[in-house]
Amino acid sequence: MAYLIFSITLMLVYIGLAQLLHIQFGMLGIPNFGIVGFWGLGMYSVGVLNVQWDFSFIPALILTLLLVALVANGLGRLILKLEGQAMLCATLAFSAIVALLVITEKWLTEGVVGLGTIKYPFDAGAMTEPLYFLILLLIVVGIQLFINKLHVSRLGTLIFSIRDNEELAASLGKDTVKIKLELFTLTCALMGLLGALSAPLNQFLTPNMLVPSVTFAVWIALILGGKEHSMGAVLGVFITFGLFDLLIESYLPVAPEYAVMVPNFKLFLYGAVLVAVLMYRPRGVLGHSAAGARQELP
Amino acid sequence: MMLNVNGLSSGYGDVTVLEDITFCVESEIFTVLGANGAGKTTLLKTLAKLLPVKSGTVEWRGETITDMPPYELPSRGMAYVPQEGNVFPDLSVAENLSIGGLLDLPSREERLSEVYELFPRLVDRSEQLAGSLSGGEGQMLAVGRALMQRPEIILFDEPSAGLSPQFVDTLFQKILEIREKQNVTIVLAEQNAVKALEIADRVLVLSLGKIHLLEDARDFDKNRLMEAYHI
Amino acid sequence: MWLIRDSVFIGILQASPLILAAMGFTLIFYLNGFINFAYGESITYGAYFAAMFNVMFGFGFYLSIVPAALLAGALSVATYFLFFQPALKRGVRSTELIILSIGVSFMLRYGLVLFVGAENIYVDEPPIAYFSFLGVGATNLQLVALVLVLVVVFNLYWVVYRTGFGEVVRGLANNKELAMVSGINPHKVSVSVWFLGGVAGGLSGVFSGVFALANPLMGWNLILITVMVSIVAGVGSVKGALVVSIIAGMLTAAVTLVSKPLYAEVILLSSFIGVLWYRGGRLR
Amino acid sequence: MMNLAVRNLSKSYHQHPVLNLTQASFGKHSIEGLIGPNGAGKSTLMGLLTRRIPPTEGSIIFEVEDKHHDLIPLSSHQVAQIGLVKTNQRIQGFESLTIRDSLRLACTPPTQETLKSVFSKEQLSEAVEAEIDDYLSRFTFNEPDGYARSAGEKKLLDILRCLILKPKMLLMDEPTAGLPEDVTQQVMQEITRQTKANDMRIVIVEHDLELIWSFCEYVHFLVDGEMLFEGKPEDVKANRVVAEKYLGL
Repeated sequence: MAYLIFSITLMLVYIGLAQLLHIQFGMLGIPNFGIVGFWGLGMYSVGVLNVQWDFSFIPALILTLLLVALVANGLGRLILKLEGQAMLCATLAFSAIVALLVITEKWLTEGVVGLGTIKYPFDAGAMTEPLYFLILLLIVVGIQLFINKLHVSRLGTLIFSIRDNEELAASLGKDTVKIKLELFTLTCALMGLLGALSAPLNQFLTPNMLVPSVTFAVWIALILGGKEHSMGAVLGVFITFGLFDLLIESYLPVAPEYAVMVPNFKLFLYGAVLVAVLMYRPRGVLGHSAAGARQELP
Repeated sequence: MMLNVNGLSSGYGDVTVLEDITFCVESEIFTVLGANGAGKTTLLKTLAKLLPVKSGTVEWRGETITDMPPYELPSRGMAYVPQEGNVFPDLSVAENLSIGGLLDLPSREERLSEVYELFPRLVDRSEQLAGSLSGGEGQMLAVGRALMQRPEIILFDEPSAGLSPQFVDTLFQKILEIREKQNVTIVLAEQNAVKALEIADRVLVLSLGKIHLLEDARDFDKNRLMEAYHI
Repeated sequence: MWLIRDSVFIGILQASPLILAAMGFTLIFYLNGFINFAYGESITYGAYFAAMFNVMFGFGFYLSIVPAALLAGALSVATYFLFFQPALKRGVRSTELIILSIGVSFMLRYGLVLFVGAENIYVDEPPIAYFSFLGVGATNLQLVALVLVLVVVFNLYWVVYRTGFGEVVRGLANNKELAMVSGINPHKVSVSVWFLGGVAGGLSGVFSGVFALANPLMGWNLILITVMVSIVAGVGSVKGALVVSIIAGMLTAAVTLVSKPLYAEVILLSSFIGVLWYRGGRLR
Repeated sequence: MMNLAVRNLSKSYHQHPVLNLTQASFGKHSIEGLIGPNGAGKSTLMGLLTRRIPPTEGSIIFEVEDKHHDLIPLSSHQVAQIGLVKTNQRIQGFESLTIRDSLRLACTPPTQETLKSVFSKEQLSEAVEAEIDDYLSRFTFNEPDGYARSAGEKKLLDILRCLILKPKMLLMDEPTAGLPEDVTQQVMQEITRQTKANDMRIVIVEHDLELIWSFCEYVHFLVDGEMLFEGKPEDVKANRVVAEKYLGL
């Protein structure tokens, strides 16, 4: 039971990351391949503040949010004007830098030994984990409500116009640079928040949590679910994480000699599904947004 | 009859630029005139197969080339010199000339010396990168590259654009020389109408994507050209 | 002084897989204009193919390099035909193409893991001998690797800059329309370039870790730095890829000698973001 | 009083000059034309004026309603905000916005496009919606609440999107290319009406000279990056240099 709660809570983290990526890539067109960097920065920041410097959870959380927002804003100023491929590489490089620094800066992070133990922000006995699950659920529902509002808001229209043709939007008097930077900072900071909240969930942090597979898992979920649909992120994570990490790895009776292969099989299938979706249904399972019935590309 | 264009329509995406164009080119200098946006470049690009034909047919020496990919044309004797991007900037002059690789080695050398004879300035520049050439030298190289394919017809898209007036004279003299010495058919799209008329055998005037006028250069009346240009 | 000497020597020695990978990668990037992360698997599979011929079929140590490189080239062509050519034909945008290449990369990598397992595979090595030269030491294997890499690099360089085929490749990448009206069939050339790139990647895999072992993640570990070296060098410049990968190798060696090797990577990655920003995001 | 004045404006690509304009000014007449042979630098000049293209050097001053704007330090969205707007030569659009949304986007004020406004109930004012309805009723689109599908519809939408911004000065880069003849006439009548009603100024770049002669009060003639001649249409038309440059003497 405890493991199930841990798994579903982790799934909520992934849903949140995919929702934020939906805003970044699906709506605004920023290919952020540094998700694990922002998430990891948030997680380790809370870990370091909490364990090494004895901050209690809430101040650590607030400082972390500020830190990640600052980093995202700085990175955004450097890269948001770049073309798509360059942004993709730069964000990927950023997340690699975060992972490397976590290993090298042992005085701060304990390096490969690992950092622990991060306690939950409150102690409700046996109810601690379920309560924590509820908090994350609230956050994810909150992000979803925001996305739904955003899709039908005037800001949403502007965001779509920037994705379609930024130069044209600017020629209509829209300050596209400012909007992009604001939204990038906000969504990356929220990725950091999800990271911060993942710290007590994982309790013990090691650098191998910061591998690019985290980024890719989020991407695959979003592309599979439908990058432009407001519910694409949620559905995508249900299919990928829900099916494999929850159902198969935890509950399907797999013979022990094959059990070690399941994660690899999962990653293989992730790749195959991603390829199939991009080749045959580039808009994902849900296709375009129900809110705006957006146009099919030629 | 060499090049036979029948009822041709073409354009970019769903924009139709040319409509119902019919003409044929014999062994001659065939000039295509027209104001900005009349469709000269579109016509040549379509003939070179870089733009798809929307309707109509194109025949070259009795063979239908309407749906042929562009890289099949040089081996059939058709060469094309675009207006912009007509050399490979990161390749040397010599490499630009030899790139097609259509010819076996002995005839390539022979051909190369012919091109160098026509454009002696290219000899000194042969190891230089094409991107570093001046406008006039670049235009010479573009013509030379087309000649390397031993073409029977060359489609020129505004070769005089951006060149100094005295070099335009030289270039048109070279085009006339190619026509007379090597018996190459020339299709010449030009905005520079006066110069082009000096060497043309026949003139096609396009206006807003349609044929405005098609007649012999000797009978040509400049006032009717002004009419097509709306001046 | 010792620092410069050692970094140059170790740098060149250790950069050899990077040099090969960057030269091969840059060719494909140059021609098709998107970052192909699946190129990393050419590297991994090259090493595995070599191990297969060596361990399973008992090929001689050096002999197994040849079929391994050819198979890596064939694999690269296969990915082109199966995935990238159809996508390019449909006009899929470059960002989506990169994501596609990551999917292909996952399939190949974890397909391999499912097939042969995630453990390192060790290769039967010829007896090791140490040589000392101007105060720096190297094994016979390292020296052979260095010579082989030099030979391959020289040949690749020669093909790209001195042959008709190289002209055609550079011409096509320079100006596709003009190349086509010059009689070049882009599809044929693409196949050759993907093959050549794959071969270079395969050899890079063989030389990674100087023949010692094969590991499913080795390609992934090299691909990010390969991409960055190619971009910093100027896309399509095989010359540039050669120079920048040697510099990256020496820098890594120098930082490793005075500090931690991981800092070298941090420095390379940060300077990469800096270079992109400085160029205003133009990759070419 | 309106004046868009250019001094010593130059633009070079790779040391190759495409424009070198000593002096020019637009806006004294309600509809002005800018003509010239291929490669004269007309589109480059338009791009420079709206700050889409950074100039190599020079100054651009926009004087409107007694305000004096130096455009050089501004970015393209700021230029649009002070009322200098350009329609596009190449077909451009927002492929995921409906025709109506595209027009709404143009008239939404920045205050309704903030993060805070996502949660507010504030809508576009009724006057604005009525204006959009008015445009959509007078200019026919296949599906006003669907997407602009044909090239002609996209081009028309591009022009309407600019008109609805109520610019002080509208630059039109080849507005008729790709538009059906009847729509061209309708657009020209609409802008003529608006120049009178809203005191808007128009500068048209066009290679259909017929249209220039019939609608413009004043014509600028640009050749090789320099303003060679300007004047009333009949003077420009009668000028020998103009004919010669077009025919390539």
